[in-house]
Amino acid sequence: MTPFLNGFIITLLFLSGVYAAAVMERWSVTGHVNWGGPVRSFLLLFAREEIKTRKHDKVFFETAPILFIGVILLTISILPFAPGSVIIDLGTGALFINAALVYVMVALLMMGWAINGVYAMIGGWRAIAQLIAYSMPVVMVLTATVMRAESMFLTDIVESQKGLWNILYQPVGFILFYISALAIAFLPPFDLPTAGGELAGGVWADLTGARKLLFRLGRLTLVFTVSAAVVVLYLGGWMGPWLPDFVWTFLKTLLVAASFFAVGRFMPRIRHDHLLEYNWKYGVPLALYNIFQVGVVLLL
Amino acid sequence: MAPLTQYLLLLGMGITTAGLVWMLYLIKQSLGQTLDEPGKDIPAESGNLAPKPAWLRYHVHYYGYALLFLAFDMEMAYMYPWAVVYREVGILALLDMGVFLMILFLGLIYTWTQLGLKRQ
Amino acid sequence: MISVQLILLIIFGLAAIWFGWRVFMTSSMVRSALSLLGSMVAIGILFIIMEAEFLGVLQIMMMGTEMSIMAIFMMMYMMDPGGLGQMDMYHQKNISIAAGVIVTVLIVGAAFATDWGTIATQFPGPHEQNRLLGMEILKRSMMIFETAGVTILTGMIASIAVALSIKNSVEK
Amino acid sequence: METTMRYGARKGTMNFWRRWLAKAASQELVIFPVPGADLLRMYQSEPLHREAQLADSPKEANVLLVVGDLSAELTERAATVYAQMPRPRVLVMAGPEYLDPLPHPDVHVALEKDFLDTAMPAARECLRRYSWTEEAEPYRPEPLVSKIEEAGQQQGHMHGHGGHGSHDHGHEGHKDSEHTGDEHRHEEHNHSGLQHDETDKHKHDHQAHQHDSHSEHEGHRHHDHGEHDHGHEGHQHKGHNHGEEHQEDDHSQHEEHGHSHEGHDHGGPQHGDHEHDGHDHGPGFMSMIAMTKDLPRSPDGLPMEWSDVQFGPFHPGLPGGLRLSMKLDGDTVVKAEASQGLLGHNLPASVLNDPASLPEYLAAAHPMAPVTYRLLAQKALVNFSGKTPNSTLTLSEAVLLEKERITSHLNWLAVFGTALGSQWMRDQAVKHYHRFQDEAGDASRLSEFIGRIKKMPYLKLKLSTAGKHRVEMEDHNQGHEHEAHDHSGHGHNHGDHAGDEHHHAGHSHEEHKEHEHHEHGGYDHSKHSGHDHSDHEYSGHGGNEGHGHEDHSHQQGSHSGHEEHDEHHHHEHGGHAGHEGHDHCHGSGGGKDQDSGQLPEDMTGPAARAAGIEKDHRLEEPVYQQAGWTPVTAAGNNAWSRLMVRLDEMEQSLRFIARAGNDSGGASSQKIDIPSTGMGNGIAHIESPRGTVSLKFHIHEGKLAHMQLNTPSEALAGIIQHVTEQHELADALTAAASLDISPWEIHH
Repeated sequence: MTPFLNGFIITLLFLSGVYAAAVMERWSVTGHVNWGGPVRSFLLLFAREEIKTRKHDKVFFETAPILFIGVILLTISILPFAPGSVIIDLGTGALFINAALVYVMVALLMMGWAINGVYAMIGGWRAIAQLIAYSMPVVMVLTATVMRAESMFLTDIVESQKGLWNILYQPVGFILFYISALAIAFLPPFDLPTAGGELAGGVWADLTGARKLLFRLGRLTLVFTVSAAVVVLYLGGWMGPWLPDFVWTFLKTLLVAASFFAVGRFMPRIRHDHLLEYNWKYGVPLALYNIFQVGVVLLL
Repeated sequence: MAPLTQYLLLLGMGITTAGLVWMLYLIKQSLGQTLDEPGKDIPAESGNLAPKPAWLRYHVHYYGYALLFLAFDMEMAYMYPWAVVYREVGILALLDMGVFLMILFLGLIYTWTQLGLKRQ
Repeated sequence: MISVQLILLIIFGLAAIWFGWRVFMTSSMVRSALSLLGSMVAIGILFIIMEAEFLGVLQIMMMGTEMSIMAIFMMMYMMDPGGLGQMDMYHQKNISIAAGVIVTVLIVGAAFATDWGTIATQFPGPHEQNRLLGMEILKRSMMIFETAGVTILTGMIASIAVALSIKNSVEK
Repeated sequence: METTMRYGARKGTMNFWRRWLAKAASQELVIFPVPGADLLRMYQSEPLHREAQLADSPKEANVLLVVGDLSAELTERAATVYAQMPRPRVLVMAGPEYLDPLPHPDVHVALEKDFLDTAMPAARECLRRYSWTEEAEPYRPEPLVSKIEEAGQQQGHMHGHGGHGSHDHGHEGHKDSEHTGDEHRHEEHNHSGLQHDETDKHKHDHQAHQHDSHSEHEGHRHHDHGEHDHGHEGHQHKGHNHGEEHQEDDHSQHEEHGHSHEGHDHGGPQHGDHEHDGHDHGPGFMSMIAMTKDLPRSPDGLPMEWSDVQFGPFHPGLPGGLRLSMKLDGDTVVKAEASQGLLGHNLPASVLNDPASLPEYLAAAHPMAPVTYRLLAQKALVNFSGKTPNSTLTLSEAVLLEKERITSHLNWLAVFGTALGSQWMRDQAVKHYHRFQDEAGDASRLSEFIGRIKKMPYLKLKLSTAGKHRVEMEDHNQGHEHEAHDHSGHGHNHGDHAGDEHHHAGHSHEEHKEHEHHEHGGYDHSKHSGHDHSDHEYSGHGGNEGHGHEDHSHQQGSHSGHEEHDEHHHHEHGGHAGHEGHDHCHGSGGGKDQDSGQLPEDMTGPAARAAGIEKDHRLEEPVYQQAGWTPVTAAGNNAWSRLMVRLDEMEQSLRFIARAGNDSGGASSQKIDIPSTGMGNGIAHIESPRGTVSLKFHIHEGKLAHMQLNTPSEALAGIIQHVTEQHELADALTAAASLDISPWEIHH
């Protein structure tokens, strides 16, 4: 019965984590904590009409929300919350995170295209710019964590941090991954595809009802997911004294998510060409340096 | 868990997600149809009507990066297996990948010198 | 388990073919590019079903970005990327059909003619595969690996040079 | 309230589940304010917290909130927004009881401070009770329906005719079979055109142009008369009024030139509707290059289509009511302009008859700076009445002005923060704005906020590149010269007809890539009927249809026919007024202000001071002189320096107010009596938060005979093109927001 109970608790924690992310998101926009707000806006989307734009791309319009939320749920299912509590422990976990999250941006592109409006279209192509910008540093810093763990199992990566968490072992990698995680979740200041003050919602602007709901939910789950990925890869996963291991994962994840929203609140939105430029001019060399540093330390 | 079971689980999750989404759509359906009105289906453009389709040739100004990315992308294929055996092989692996990455880095530097690392 | 594997193989194999066909049956450029992506992902899933996990996931990951980039270029260079004008995507139809049929026959023939050996029943798990792949790269196939680096560099320089020289000449 | 939200509710009956959902969902109000959040803020005394949120897009909103009276044009746009909002939706009007295309409001409140306190519970009640009702009807506002139908028809045409490409194609197809037979007429036609246009006065400059163009024709569009086209068709061209057609054509190009600096932009105002959709393809394959040659070129030489996009009047990142019409090349702005007079009102007769009401009228007509405009009118009236001929500001008036400057800048900062995507900046600005508006502002906390903005990471980097006033336009200007060589290929034809045919048949497509030929499609188009695009309607076109015509490559054609080329240049430019227009275009499009590297003369206010120009009317006011006041300037002339100037000005105003002490007092409500006889002028200048405003009027026998108001926003709107051109969209919007244009100040 214990694994079942564990699973139940983890699911509850997961749901409350997503809800907490929703509350934090609202805070980052309005500056006020409102515990009931997310439920109400959820219900508001329920009560709304579904509007499909004229001459939209039907296939993309229907599949993009499903793809979006689907890949995010797949990603979170491979992240370990505790030694025994991982739904799917893939032998290529570290690579799979990256592979699945690529499709977040692909889904945004699909939706941006499907709507057939200029704002959404610009948002969609910005999503691909963002993907091109963050992909390479992410791959490289993930490799560095794999180097240390000698395995792509995410549980092994957590285990490898027993002596020293990766945040201290490879701080450059952590910083790069942290920033890229923000970009993956297209949170402010990297909210280029949906930019409120520029594209008035961009990719999402013309969605109402269920599709908007899926994107909003998906994005909250995404924030929770990338935060959990930061915890697993750099913050020692479930490791911590006194408390049960999955509680540690949960707390750390919430902390990371909160920091994500805080960063977004206090930063102006980055320009997509700056994002590309910085990532390629500084991000990629730094990621290479990170690999080199980890490589040297490992051989010592 | 056998790998194949895991993959089936992944597939199952995907199907479940799609099913849940479909249920959500059904619930939405029960709440009434969308009233057809002029202008409603036109993408919002801060108060302006934009009845024309937006599907035009779109100038993506970051195509230089896109080309660079395509080339760099190939490197991923080597890097992950390399990282797994890095410790086992030792210094040879470091040198090996060092040479490989240096070669790629040359490409990056070339692009940089050609002013490719900016908005086109 | 083998039967489930087989069924999935058939399903996703057909999916790959169907997506490949959709690539040409749509006049929307982005849809066409992403159909190709769908086909590639289906192939990636085939790898995964055949328990070549690394290859499958790698394929899915790389194609995600690469096909999106293809969508960018199709978007930039094709007329009427939205396909609203009912443009015919195919030209030289008869030649293409002939070429397609011939190539298909050749490939199928080759597939049947090849001796694939006995079906492996024992094979390493995903982690062991990754390790072996790494060893292969660093030991036996090191030259191939380093040559690939040089090839990529050449490609990179060529593409950038071509792309930017046109632009620079216009600017001058 | 007898409303049942006929136009706002979803169709259906309330059942238990729907009732519950309506009740729960009505707790969440998402307001789309019209004309904008900045105006709404003026009627609030504290920020919106729990009770409601502001929406970025109509699709997110469930409340359309009309704040104050709207002009007819803006009402139509508000109706568009209403139509685009998903149901259930509530229409709340504060002020007007009914505005034409919009339905009757579900909630109506008086336009007064904190009207949201009464409006929001009412809106909630509406949503709770009428989210679903059987009485729901589709909302079909007349102007919207007709606009959509119009667009639909156009699109039908688009799809019906083969598009430019197929026209082209057809042409190619015809070529071999028909060309020879048609040559003769073709020739005649050319001649007639030439003779028609040949005038001496233009000869010389065109020769000069010619040389330029030959060296630099790459990537530029050529102009082509389309005679070939007609030639192939075998039409008689006798009846053409060549000169007129060309003149028209030139005008259209010239307009595009003026804004785009980029060869012959296709999407000129006169045929913007057609060109983007027009590139459909007829059946059959044709070369990509042939199809793309009539597309506009980006600076990197790629042929692209440009999309027409509007930002505003209800855009979250722009001042409410400001509309930017943009032409986008991907996500780069090619052309942008602020539309005029969206909020404009005509001076009502009551004001004309009673000049004493002018201050109140002006204050109401410029709600973004009411104090300033009231003071301005008062000053002018005082000056007119002649008691104190050159009345200056009193200290208390100056304090009022400075207070308004602070609130105005804070309100702008909130909009700017939204545009930048920094929620914190927006929220803080709103908070301080409300405090200062309620006379509860805290100077030290505002200074702290300002200090934190200045230290915000990445902000300087982002803003330093945005909104730079461009001065280097020279190379683009050359596009005008290139235009001159348009007919070179043609001239060749003209000189040598065998060569002509050769050109047609034998040129390679590569060269098309570099040449973009414009065809004068301004002939009688019914004669085209043999072509694929027979059912294409050319209505409303300035004659410049720009078909992808078979082009005549320079590189390929020997340039032996130089003399003829020159003649053709006359043809192009000469003999009509279009040439003058063309020159003018050099002036304005190339930009008089760019040539000198300066901002336009009439630029004032923070935007000018951010460019280092010490222009401030306060320098002439004794009150300020006594205080040893000097204007804040910066050297950047970009969005960052504009932000800095405004931030520093706020601090400066705080110091000024502090120095003035408790002397602030209320508004000087001195009674001004207007003599009912006699006449005279009243003039006043005042430094508003956006720049120097000046008012001149003439009063004749107690009545306002003539009034002229010069506002800073008109000059600011004028430079939008220059601060956005070839910028990335985000940058361009930031730049537009950084100018702090008040659309209320832009008149027709």
